[in-house]
Amino acid sequence: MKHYSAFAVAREALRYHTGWERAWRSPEPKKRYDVIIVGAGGHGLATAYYLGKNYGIQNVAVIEKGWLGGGNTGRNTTIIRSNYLQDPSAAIYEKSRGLYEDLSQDLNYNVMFSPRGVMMLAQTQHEVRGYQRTAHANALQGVKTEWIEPERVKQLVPIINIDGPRYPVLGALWQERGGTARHDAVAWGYARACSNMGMDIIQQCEVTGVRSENGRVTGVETTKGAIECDKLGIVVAGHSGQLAEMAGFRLPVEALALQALVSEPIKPCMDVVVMANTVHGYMSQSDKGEMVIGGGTDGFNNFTQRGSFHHIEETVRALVETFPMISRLKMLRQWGGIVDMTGDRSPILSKTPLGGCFINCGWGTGGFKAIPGSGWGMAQLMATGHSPLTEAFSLDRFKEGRFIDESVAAGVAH
Amino acid sequence: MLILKCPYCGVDAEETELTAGGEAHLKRFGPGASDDDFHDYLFMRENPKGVHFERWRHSNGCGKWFHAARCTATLEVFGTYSAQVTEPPKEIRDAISAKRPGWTWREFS
Amino acid sequence: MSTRLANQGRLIDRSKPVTFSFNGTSMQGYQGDTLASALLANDQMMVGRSFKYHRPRGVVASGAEEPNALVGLGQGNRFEPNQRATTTELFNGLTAISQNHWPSLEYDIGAVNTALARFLPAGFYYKTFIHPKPFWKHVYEPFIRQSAGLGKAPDKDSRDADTYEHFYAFTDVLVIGGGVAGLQAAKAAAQSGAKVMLIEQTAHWGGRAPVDGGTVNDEPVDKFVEQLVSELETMDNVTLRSRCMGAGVYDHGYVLGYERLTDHKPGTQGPRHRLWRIRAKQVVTATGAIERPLSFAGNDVPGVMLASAMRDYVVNWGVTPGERVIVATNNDDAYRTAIILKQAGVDVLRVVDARPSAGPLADEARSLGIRVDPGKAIAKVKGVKRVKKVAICNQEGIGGAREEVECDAVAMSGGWSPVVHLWSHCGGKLIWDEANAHFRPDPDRPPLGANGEGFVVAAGSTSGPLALGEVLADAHAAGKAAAKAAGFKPKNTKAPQGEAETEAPMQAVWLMPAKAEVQLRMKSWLDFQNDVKVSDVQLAAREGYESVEHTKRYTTLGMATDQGKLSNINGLAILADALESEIPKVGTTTFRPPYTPISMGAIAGEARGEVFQPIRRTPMHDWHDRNGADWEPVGHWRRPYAYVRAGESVHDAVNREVKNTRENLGLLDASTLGKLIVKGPDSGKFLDMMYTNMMSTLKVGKCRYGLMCSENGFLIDDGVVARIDEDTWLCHTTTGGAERIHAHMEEWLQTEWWDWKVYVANVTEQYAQVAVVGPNARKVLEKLGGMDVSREALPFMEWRDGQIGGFDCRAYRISFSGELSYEIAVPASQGQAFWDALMEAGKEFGVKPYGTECLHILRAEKGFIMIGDETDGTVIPQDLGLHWAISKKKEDFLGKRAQERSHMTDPDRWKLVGLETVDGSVLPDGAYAVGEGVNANGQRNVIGRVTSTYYSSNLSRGIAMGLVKNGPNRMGEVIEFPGTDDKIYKAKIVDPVFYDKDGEKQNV
Amino acid sequence: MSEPISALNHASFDGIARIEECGLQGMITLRGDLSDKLVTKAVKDATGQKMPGQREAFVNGETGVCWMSPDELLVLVPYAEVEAKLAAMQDALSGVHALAVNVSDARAVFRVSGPTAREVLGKVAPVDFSSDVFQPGQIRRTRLAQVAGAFWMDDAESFRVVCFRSVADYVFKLLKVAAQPGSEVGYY
Repeated sequence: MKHYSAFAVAREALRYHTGWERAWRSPEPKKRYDVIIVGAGGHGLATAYYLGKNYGIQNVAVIEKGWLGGGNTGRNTTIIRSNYLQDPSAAIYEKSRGLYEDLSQDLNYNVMFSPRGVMMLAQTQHEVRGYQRTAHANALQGVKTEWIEPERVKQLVPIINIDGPRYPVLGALWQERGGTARHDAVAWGYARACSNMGMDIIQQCEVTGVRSENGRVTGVETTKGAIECDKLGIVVAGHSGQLAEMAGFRLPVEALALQALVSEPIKPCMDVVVMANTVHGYMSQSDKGEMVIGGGTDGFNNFTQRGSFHHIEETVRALVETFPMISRLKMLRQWGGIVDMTGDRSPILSKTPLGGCFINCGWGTGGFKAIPGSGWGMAQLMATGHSPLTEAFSLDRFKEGRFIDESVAAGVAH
Repeated sequence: MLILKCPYCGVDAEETELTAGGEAHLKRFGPGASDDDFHDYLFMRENPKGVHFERWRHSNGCGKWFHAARCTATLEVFGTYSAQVTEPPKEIRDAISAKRPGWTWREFS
Repeated sequence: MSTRLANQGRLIDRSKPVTFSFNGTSMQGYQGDTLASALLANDQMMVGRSFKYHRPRGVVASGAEEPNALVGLGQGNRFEPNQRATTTELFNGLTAISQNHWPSLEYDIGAVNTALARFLPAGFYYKTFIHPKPFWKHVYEPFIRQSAGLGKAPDKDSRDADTYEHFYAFTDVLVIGGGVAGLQAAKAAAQSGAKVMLIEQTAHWGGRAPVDGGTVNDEPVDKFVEQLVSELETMDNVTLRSRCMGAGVYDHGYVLGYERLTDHKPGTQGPRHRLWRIRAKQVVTATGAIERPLSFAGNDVPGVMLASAMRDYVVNWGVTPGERVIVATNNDDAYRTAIILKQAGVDVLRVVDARPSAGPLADEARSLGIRVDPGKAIAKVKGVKRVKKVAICNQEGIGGAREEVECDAVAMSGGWSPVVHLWSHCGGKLIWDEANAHFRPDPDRPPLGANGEGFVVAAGSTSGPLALGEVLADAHAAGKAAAKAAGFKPKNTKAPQGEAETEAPMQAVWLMPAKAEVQLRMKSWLDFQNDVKVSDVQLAAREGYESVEHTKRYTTLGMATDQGKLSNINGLAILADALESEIPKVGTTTFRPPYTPISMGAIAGEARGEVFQPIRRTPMHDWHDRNGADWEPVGHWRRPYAYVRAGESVHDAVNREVKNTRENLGLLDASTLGKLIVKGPDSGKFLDMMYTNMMSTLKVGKCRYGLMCSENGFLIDDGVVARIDEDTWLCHTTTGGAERIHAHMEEWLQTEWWDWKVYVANVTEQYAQVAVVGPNARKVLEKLGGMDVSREALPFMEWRDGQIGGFDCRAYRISFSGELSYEIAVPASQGQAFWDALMEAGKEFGVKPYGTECLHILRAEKGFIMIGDETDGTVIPQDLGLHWAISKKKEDFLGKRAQERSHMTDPDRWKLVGLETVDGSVLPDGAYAVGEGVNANGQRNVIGRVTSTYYSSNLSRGIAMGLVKNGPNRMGEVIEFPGTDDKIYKAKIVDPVFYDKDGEKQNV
Repeated sequence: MSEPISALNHASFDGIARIEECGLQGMITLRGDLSDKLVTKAVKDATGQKMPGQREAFVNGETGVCWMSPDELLVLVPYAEVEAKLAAMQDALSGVHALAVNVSDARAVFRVSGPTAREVLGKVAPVDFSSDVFQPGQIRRTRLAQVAGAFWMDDAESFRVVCFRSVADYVFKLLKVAAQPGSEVGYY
C-alpha cells in the first residue's frame, strides 16, 4: 500500500495523480473466515482493525449491505468527548478519545481529529450541580475536565449570549481535549488499514441469515452466498434487531430517528463545541465553516431516515437564543439517521445467547465518538472472551436492574 | 410530521399535539412475575421495520391515550383505535391485511 | 464587457433608478433588477472567489441554482452572509460585499491555491497534514479553516433586527412553482372545487416561459400567463403567494413554505420571513428544470454562463453579459439564446454544437447570420478574471487542433435536469431518461402519505417534458390527478394548446471534448463553488470511492451552498464513466431539505427573547420581582432563589433567610407545588398502586407523605397527600411535577385500569399556596384571625378548610423545614392579597420571605430528601432509608417488582447518610468518596458521593447528605472526598438529621 | 376576601387584531359520564345549555359549556356565581361517579378579535382556521406555540382563548407578536 504523505501527493501531482491505487480492495468473499463482522461502519471496521492489530486475527471479513461508512458513521455531528458521569461510560469513551489522539498517525490517514474543546453549558442550578458532580467523577476516572465560570465561557465562545433572559449561562463543564474529527475519514481510514492487513471488506453484500450448530455460530448466508466463520460480530446500528432475529435472539432496542443540520459555511467564529442540554441543542463549526447542529430524537419507531421538522425548529430556536448571531445564517441541509436506543440509553457490547456471536449496538445518539474504543473493546471481547471496557455493557444488565444511566447528569447523551 | 386521528375527539392531530407512548398492548408483570417476564415487559420492545402497534397520547388536546397501527418503514397509518383494548380490533387487523398481506406482529397477524 | 442594453428588460422599470453599493463602490440599477443583473449591468463580471482555490468567480446562473454570486448583504444587525445575488431583489441603499478573499476581491492572497491546485486534488488533506501530530490542531487546521468558509461571520454580538413568524395553512392541493406548469396545474385542480394554494419562489409568475417564448392557444405565452394569473386571482378557492419558496416536503403532506416578506424592502414594518407550515392532501411539484453546465476547461472563468441565464439577463433585465459571445451546446435550446442575443444587437461569434447536426432553431440562427459549428467543442476558455478567448476543437478527440477565437462571454448548455428535489425529499424515486439524459420522477414510485398512497405529483418540466405543449398538457393532467387524489372530481377540461419550435434531440455530452486529456480535465469544473473538477471525480473512482456518496464526500462534489443543483448530474456521469458503469446504476445522492437555504431566524420563528420559552409565574411573581428575587428556573417555573437586599450577596441573603425562618417567621411561595384531585370509589385502590405507601387507609382530614416510583423501581416524585372526603384525595407533587404526574396517573387509568372508577383533575394553578414557617407561624395566623389553628384543633399532618384573615383557604399543617409550619392555599386570584396580609400582620413577628435555597438548607438540616438532589433517576426509596414509607402490606405498587431485582437488593448499594466535614467546612457539591485502589479500567474506586451540601448558618458549619456504600452501618467512620481543587475533604458519616432530632420544634 | 385579580388584570394590545385579557371567568371542570341524565341535568341547571357533542361549545357571554373530551366538560358561569353553581352541581351529582371542581383561578382568558383574528391564531396553533372548518359553536383544544390552550369563537371575528394562569404572560406576549403591525397574512 502506498504511504500517504505530502511528499507522496507532490510526487503524484507530477503525473496528474494517475498513480494512486485503491484505498481498499474490493474482493469477492472467501468461503471461510475466522471472524466475520457484519456492518462496515466505524464500529465494525474498528473492531476488525483491532482484532488484527492487537490479536493478530487477520482472516477477517467485514460485510456491508450498502457502502462502507454509509450509515450513522457518515451522518453524525462528529463530536468526540468522554466527560461522562458513570464509570463504564467514562472508561470506554476516554479510551476512545485517547485512541483518536493518535488515530491519523496510526492509520496513516488524516481523520482530522481536532481537540478544540467541548463545553457543556449549565443553565440551571440543577445542571450546575450535575456537571460539578461529573467533574468530580471525571477527575477520579482519569478524564480531564473542569468546571468553568461564565466569563471563561464567553472568552472561549465569543458568540455566545451568556445572559439570555431565559437561561443565563451559569458555567460549563469543559473538556479541553474533546473535539471533532472528520467522520467519513474515520471509516475510510480504518477500511484502508483493514484492507492493508489482508482483511476483506465486502460491500453491497447483505446478510440474509445466520447459520449455527449446537448453539454456536458457523457462518452467515448472504446475497453473495454462504460464508463460514468461527466468530460473528453484529455491528449494524439501526438494524441490530433484524440481525439479532436471524441469530435467534432478541434485543432490548428500538429504532428512532435522529436529526442534524448544517448552516451555510462562514468564516471561523466558533472554535469549540458547545452543548446546551437545558434547551436541547448543540453546535460546532466544521473546518469547512458550516455550523454543525444536532438536537434530540423523535419519540416513535422510525426507519425512514427522516425526522419530524418540529425537532429542527426546537433545536434551532434554542441555538438562536444561545448564539443570537446565527439568526441570519441559513440552514443549508438537514438530514436524519436511524439510531437504536436501549432501555437505559447506553450501548450493548456483549456476548449473546448464540455461542461465538457478539453484538455491538444501542449507541443511540453517541456512537461516533466511541468508534475506536468500542472497536478496541469488542476486539478484546471477541478475541479473549472478556474485556473490562465492555463488561458493564452486557445484555443481562437489564434483567438485574444494573443500568448505566447517563441522563442523570445531562438530558441528552450525544 | 405525522398526523394521527384521535379516536376520542375526532381531531386529525399533528405530531406536535401528540406524545408517543411506545409499544402497544403490553401485558403488565408485577410482583410474583419471573425475572424473564418482568425484563421482557419493561425492556424487550417490538422493533419491526414494518407494521407496528403503538400508544399515543393527545397531550395537547383532549388528553386521551389511544392506539395506532402504523408502518415504521413508510409511516403509513392503518388506523387508530381505543386505548381500552388488549389487542388490535378486527377492523384494524383487516385494514392492515388489505395493505400488507401476510403481516405479523407478536402473536397477531 | 457586460452592459445594459438600450432596450429589452421586461422586469425592470427604467424610470425608477436604484442606487446600491458593491464592495463600497456606488452603482446604479433599476427597480426590478436582481443584484446579479445590476452587477452585470455595471460590468462587474467578477463577484467572488471559490472555496478551495480562491479562483475568480462570476455570475453563472440567473436563479436559485447560482453557486458563485454569493455576497454579504446589509450591515450591522441586518448583515447576512452568503446571499445569492441572483435571487436578491435590488432596493435603494442595498450594500453588498463579495466573499472569500483577503485583502480584496481583485487581489487575494488565497489565490495562491490556484497555482498549487495540482498539489491539492480531491481529498489531499486525508493524505497529508498527518505529521507532526500537534500540527493539525495548531497549524494546519487553523490555516484551512481560515481559508475555507465563505461569507464573513456576523458580528459576535449582533442581534437580528428583524422578526420572524410561522403560519399554519391547510389545503387540498398545494402547487409548488408558479411557472406555466404550476399555474396550469393550479387551475386544473381548482376547477374541481378543491382548495388550492400556489407558491412561487420569485416575485414573478410564469417562470421561464415568457423568456423562452412560444404560443398558447395561438397567443404569446406571456399573455397566456397574465390571463391565467388573473383568472386564478378571482377564484375563491385559490391562494397565490409569490416570494414563497417550497423549501421541503415532509411526511404526511407537510410542506415548508419560506416566504420572504421584507428582504426587498428592509426596515418595513412586520416580520422579515414567514415560515409556512402547510398541510396538503396532495402536493404538485411544478418546480421546473435547471440547465446543466458543460464540462470544458476553463468553464469556471467569469463570463462563462448558462445559456438560459444569459437569455434571462437579456430578456428580463436588458443586460448582456458580453458583447462578443460564443455559445456552446449539446441541444437546440441554446440556439434561443444565440438568437435573442443577436436580436438584441450582441455579436454572436458562433455556436459550437457538439452534435453533428441540429434542428430548425439552428437554421433560424444561421438565417440571422450566426455561424454554427457542428461537431465542435470548446477545448479551453482563456482568461483569469474574465473571458478573453476560447479555443475550439473537435468534440470527438482529446482537444487538439484548436482554433482560438477572441470573445468576452460564453453561453453554455449541457441539457436540462428536472428539479426533482421536492419530489425526492420524502422518498419519491427517480428514473433515468435516456433521451433527455436526466433523472426525472418515477410516477409509479411517488412519496407515500399517511394513507399509503402517493401524495406528490410532478407537473411540467419537473416531470420530464421540456416543450411548451407537452409541459402544459402534463401540468393540466397533474392538476386534475392531484384534485382527484385529494377527493375531488376534476372537470373534464382540455389542456391549453402550447406551441414551440420543434427541436432536434439533444446529445449527452459529459465532457468537452469527449476524450479531453488530463490537463484539460484538471481545468474542467463540475462544482464551481467547491472547486471540484472532472479529474477529482475520476481520482475518487480510481481510489475506490465508488459509491456516489463516497465520491461526493471525498471530493465535496455537490456539497456547496447550491447543493449540487448544477453539478450533480455532470458529476454522476463522470463517475459512471470512470467506473465503466451506467448513470442509473450509480444513482444519485439523497436530496435533503431545504431546496435552497432558509434563515435560522425563520425556523426559530417568534420564539425569541421574551417568548423564547414560556416562563410560568405564580400569582405573587411580580411581588417577588420587586422585592429582590434572585430567580431560579425550576422546570418552566421561576422561583425566588433568595430575596437579595441592597448591600447583600446572594449567599448573605440565604443565610439571613435561614436564620430568620428558624428564629422568627418565614414565608415561602409554594404555589408551584403540584396539586392533583383524585376522586372516585376506586381512588384508594388506585393511589395504593401509585404510591409506595398505603393511601387508602388515610383518614379524612389527615395528610401523609408519599413516595412515587416508576415501574422500573426508581423514585420519581414525592409529596404530601391529603384525604379530602370519603372518595377524594388531594396529591401534592414536586414543583414542575404536576403535569408529569398527572399524565402518569392518566396513563395508568386510561391504559391499564380503565375499569377503575377514578377521575383526576390538575388544580395546581387554582391556588396560591404560602408556607408560613417558624416559631411565630401560629401567632401571625391567629393575629389574622379566623379558623382555629391551635395544636389541638389543627394537629401536625392534618388539614382544615376555613377562613384566615377573611380569606377562604385550606390550611395544611405540614412541615418541610422542621419548624412549626402551615401551608395555606387560597384562590390564585387572592394570592397576592393574602401574601400582603401575611407580610403586614407578620411585621411584629419578624416576617421575611425566603427562597428555594433557604428551603433546601432547612430541609437538609432535618435530613429530608429532595427529589432531584438525593434522587437522580437511579435511586430507589430503599437507598434513602425510606423503608417506613414503603408499605409491606400491599401486594403490589408501581415499582415493587422492579425493586426485587438482584441489583436492587444488593447489600452493597449506596445508602443515604449524613456527612460532616472534620473541619466544619462545606463539602463540594457532587464530590465522590474514594475507596482503595483502582478498577479494571484504571479508574479510582469510589464508595459514595455527596447528594446535597450546604453551609448551615444555624449550625455554623457545613452539612451534607450523601449516598455511601453500606453507609448506615458505618456511622462515625471518616471517609475522603477528593475535590476538583486538589484538596481532600474528610467527612464523618453521621445520622442525616442534623437539627432538632426529636422534632420538638415542629410539634408545638 | 379582597378583590380578586385575574392573571393580567385586563391587559390589552391593538395590532392587526385586538388582544385583551378578559378578566375572571367562572369555570368548572366536570368529569363524568356525559350520557348520564343527572350529568346532563346538572349542566342544564348551571348553564341553561344542552349537553354538547364532540368538540361543541355552547357559550353565551360568560355562561356556557364546552366539550373537552369524552368524559370532561368545561362549564362556564359568571365568576361571582361559581361557588354557588359548583355546590349545586356537586349536590346534584352526589349519587354518581363524577368530579366537579372549580378551576376559575387556574386559567386565563383572552379575547382575540378583528377581521384578522383567524390569522393571528393561525400563527400559533396547528389548526385549520378556514371559516368552513372552524366556526362559532366549536371548541378546539390544542397548542398555543409552546403551551396547551383551547379556544372557541364568539362570533365570526372573535375568539376566546383559554390557557393556564401561570403562562398568561407568555400567551399574551405570544399573541402580541402574532398580531404585530405589518404582519397581516391575507390568507383567511
